[in-house]
Amino acid sequence: MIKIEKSNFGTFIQNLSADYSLFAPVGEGQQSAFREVKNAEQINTHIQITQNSPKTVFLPQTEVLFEFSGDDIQSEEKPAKPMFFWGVRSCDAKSLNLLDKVMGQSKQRPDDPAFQDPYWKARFDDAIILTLACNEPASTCFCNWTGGSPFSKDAGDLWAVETETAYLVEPLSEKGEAFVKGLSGYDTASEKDKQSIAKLKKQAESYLQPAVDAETLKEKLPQTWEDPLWDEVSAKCVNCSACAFICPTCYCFDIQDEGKKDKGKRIRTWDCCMFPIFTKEASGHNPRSLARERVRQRVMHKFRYFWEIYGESLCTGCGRCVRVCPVNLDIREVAKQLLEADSAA
Amino acid sequence: MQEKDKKDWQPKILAILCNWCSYAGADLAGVSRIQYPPNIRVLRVPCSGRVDPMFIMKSLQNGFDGVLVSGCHPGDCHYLSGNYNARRKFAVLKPLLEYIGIETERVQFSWVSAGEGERFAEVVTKVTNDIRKVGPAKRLVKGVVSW
Amino acid sequence: MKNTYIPIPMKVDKIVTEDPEKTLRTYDLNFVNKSDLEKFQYLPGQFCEMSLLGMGESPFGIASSPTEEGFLRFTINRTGLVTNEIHNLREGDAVGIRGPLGNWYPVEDFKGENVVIVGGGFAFTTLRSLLVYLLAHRDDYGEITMIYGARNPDLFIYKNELEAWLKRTDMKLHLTIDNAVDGWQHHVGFVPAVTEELAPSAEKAWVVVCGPPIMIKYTLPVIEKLKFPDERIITSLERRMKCGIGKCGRCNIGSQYVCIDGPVFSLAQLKTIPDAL
Amino acid sequence: MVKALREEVKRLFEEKKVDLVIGWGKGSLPMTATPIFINKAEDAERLIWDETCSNNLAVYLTKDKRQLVKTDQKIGIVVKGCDGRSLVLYAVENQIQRENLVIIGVPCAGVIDKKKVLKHIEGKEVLSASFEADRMTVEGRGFKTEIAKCDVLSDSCLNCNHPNAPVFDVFIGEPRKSDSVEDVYPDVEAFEKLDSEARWKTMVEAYSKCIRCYACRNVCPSCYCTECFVDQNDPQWIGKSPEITDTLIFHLGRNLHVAGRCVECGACERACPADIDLLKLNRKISKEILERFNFTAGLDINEKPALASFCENEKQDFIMG
Repeated sequence: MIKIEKSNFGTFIQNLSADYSLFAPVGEGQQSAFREVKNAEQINTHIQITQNSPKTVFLPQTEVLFEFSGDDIQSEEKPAKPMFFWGVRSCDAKSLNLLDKVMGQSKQRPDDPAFQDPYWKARFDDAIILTLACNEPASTCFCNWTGGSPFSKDAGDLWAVETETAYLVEPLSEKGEAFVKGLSGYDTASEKDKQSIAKLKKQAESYLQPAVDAETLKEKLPQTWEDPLWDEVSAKCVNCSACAFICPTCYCFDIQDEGKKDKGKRIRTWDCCMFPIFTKEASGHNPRSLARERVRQRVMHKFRYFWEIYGESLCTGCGRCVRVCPVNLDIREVAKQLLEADSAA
Repeated sequence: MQEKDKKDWQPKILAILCNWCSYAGADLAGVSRIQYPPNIRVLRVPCSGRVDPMFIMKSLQNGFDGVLVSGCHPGDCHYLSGNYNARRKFAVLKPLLEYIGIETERVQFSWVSAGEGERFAEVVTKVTNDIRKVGPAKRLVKGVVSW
Repeated sequence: MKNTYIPIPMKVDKIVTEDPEKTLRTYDLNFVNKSDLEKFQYLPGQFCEMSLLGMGESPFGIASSPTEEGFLRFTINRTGLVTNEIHNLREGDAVGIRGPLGNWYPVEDFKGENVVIVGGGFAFTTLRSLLVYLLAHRDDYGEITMIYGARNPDLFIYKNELEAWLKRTDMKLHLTIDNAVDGWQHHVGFVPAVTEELAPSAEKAWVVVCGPPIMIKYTLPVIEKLKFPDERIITSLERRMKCGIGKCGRCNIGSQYVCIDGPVFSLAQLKTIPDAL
Repeated sequence: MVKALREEVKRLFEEKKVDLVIGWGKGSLPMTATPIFINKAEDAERLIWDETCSNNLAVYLTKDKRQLVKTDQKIGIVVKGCDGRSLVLYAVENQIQRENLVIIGVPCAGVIDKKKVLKHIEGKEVLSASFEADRMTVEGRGFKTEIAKCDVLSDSCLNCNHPNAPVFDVFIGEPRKSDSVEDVYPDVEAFEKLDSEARWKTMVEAYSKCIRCYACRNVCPSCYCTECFVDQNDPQWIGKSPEITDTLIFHLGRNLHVAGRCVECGACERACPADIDLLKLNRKISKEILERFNFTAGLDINEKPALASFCENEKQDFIMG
């Protein structure tokens, strides 16, 4: 574990931005997001969690799949420089790994590159993610529900803790290993530093609310399918997509053509299961025409369906949707209500 | 845009004309061989009341430098009140577009009757000159947005 | 690596209008590049995203069989933006396809057994692919029975082929229409009723059902009554799709993505998925 | 006040005057109320009424939410001034059956905009908040701040002349005297004074933040079309991506569709996760409509919306002479 003194942070960031496209938390409150930075002054180092997750860089809200002119088709997948993400919270680092399972890989056709998303892979495969331990989880955080924790080392290439005077960094993956090897002139963390990590960790964990067991919820969910409780929990939902667009693991998208027949581009842009037209077929038939069905789909997908395929929850407990929902439809409350529901098997 | 381009630039204007008055007025201007700038493309609609503000905004978005909407004079509407309803819509649309910073010259309204061939030519001339003065559209144009 | 979102260039080789209303047309597409043709390996039941640049993409089941070489066939109903535009295509025009996508009818499992195919309306496309495939490997399979229904005689697709199949002795084709019309010499009645009447044996047999949701809904109970086990009742689902490669999310039902885990499912599978039918 | 509200709702249930009451309950976060739906007298205890009750509940009577409301079901709904105006709009537009509705008015002194509070404390996390007459106190880890309520009131409340529902069946407490604000649109006037380029620049900056989540549309009581124009795809009016011209035209289109129908409740603005001053354009339209047609939406149950009516001899200065 190496130690980057805060007094050296500026130089560290400067050097980093020379070799990588460096992304870090920028901005306050509702405007906060991961954006490309050139120097340390641009970084918001005190932010609990950015409103927009790093997903917005790897799977941007809108991107051009290709441009066409006549029969000629041009596409660009590769970013110019590999990306380095500074200050990703453990929930977000985990969310990138979850997204990679869907976008970068294919459970159903693991060996066929035609089923991997080239744009995602071009960005994600070379990117280095530095997971920054969460010293002060927010009251909306619930990463402990789905197997996460503020100091989790489960995801990311590097792991760092911010102490009063320094950032202590250790590698988590081969990529991280290689990165650390390439650094020179930094001290190794002392015993005292390690003690302070333990102390910070303990304090951070004390901020979290008691966890609800997501695995129990997963087991319970199929029984709730016809439960009138879904009417109750979905009643106030207005079916906007604020929760999904702000979610670090929602990946649904639409593909659209823009321009004219002879010249234009094919783009993809986020879409959301909360919209009735998401599933509406050309015939007019809609398999999920009711708000209740759509809310149920979203909850089921996060807490059940994904688990059936990949063995873990698609919710990382970052709490963004809790904060952003215009009608305060709190996913934590929904989960608790579902668990308490007396649904017939 | 460079000076040179500016000189060659010809405004592209969409003229949305009601079938019963303004379109007939344009027709009269034509058969009477009244000269007016060739910058308009005509879209014939049954009534100025048919004009959805979306038509106007989409035209600007897709690259028209200006839009002229013309219908029957108040009281003359073939459908009795189409142009009165249109007038209320335009009364809101015009200041709204101006408010967001679309040049006031870009979207204009007029009443031209079937007998006013001369007036139609005047209206088109005025709109074309106005838009020439403000230059090519750059705001609200897809792919060209600028400050 | 080739970008999976970029369509394979194709040319429209032949267009056949299937019905007098001209809402159903069949398109034979040729590969522009020979290398693409060689790489394109598929089985009956799979689908493609057909792409018109500037207009968008739509998924269609492949109606040709891999045993018919050199072209791909699609039959397209004019319903929306993209299909409208496809109907404006002429022979020689360029289109793109992405595929083959999805899974296929379990033709390997069918080997040595009887196959019953029940279809309705223009959802007959991949069933044609299946039938042509089975006939091309005729010796590998037992009895082949097909029940195909349409609202009226005009709405059958592939009419010439139907004629030929009716004459064959190594398979049985039963056609049915909803209401009797003059000169009609085949069955009259809805597909479920005709299926019940014909009562194909479930002995050593598989059944493939494909058609409009309402037909499937009423045919499945009939088939279950005939004692076909759920694992041997095969159907193909339709959902709105975009990416076709299990990413974009809209065809998700339960833990399955219709575009990659399907579109072909057995009834046994569907029974484990809430609201699939 | 809250006690009176609960008593009243309890009474309505007991006297079988309602089957369902839509009101606000305590939310899961500080400074946050949440819409609740209660169907029995004892649940009336869950109701609250304070400056956090910012949602416009009228929205639950239309849209997809119609499924909540069964025919012949008697519905009680708790409304502020602006929510009440939405109900007037619904009555005018035949969206509700007035006789099936029990409108429960509450006097409103303005609701707070959480986003303004967060800006006030520079994005720190609020763990608890309490309200007094004209101040609020927010507390979090390592801070406690007092904020003047007028600094964090929703923009829509700042120049509000309609604190009480124009039409109601029951009123809790005393209707609040209107402040009779004369200059209702100072913000619009200030913006109008900027030059065209500055206005455009401001718009582009503001609307570039839009993520097209449609929260504004979906919380808007005046937006209840079964299929919104942005959702139509044949023809497709608006590109689906947050490209700036598509985004602007979506918002302008929506503004125009609610022109003369917008009650300026500010629900759109408070719902916006991207913090865009959405009400700015609505207020410009409302100002035009007030000046030209002397009309304000949602006040008179017998008056058609401004853009659904006309006078033969009205000012047409914007039409070429």
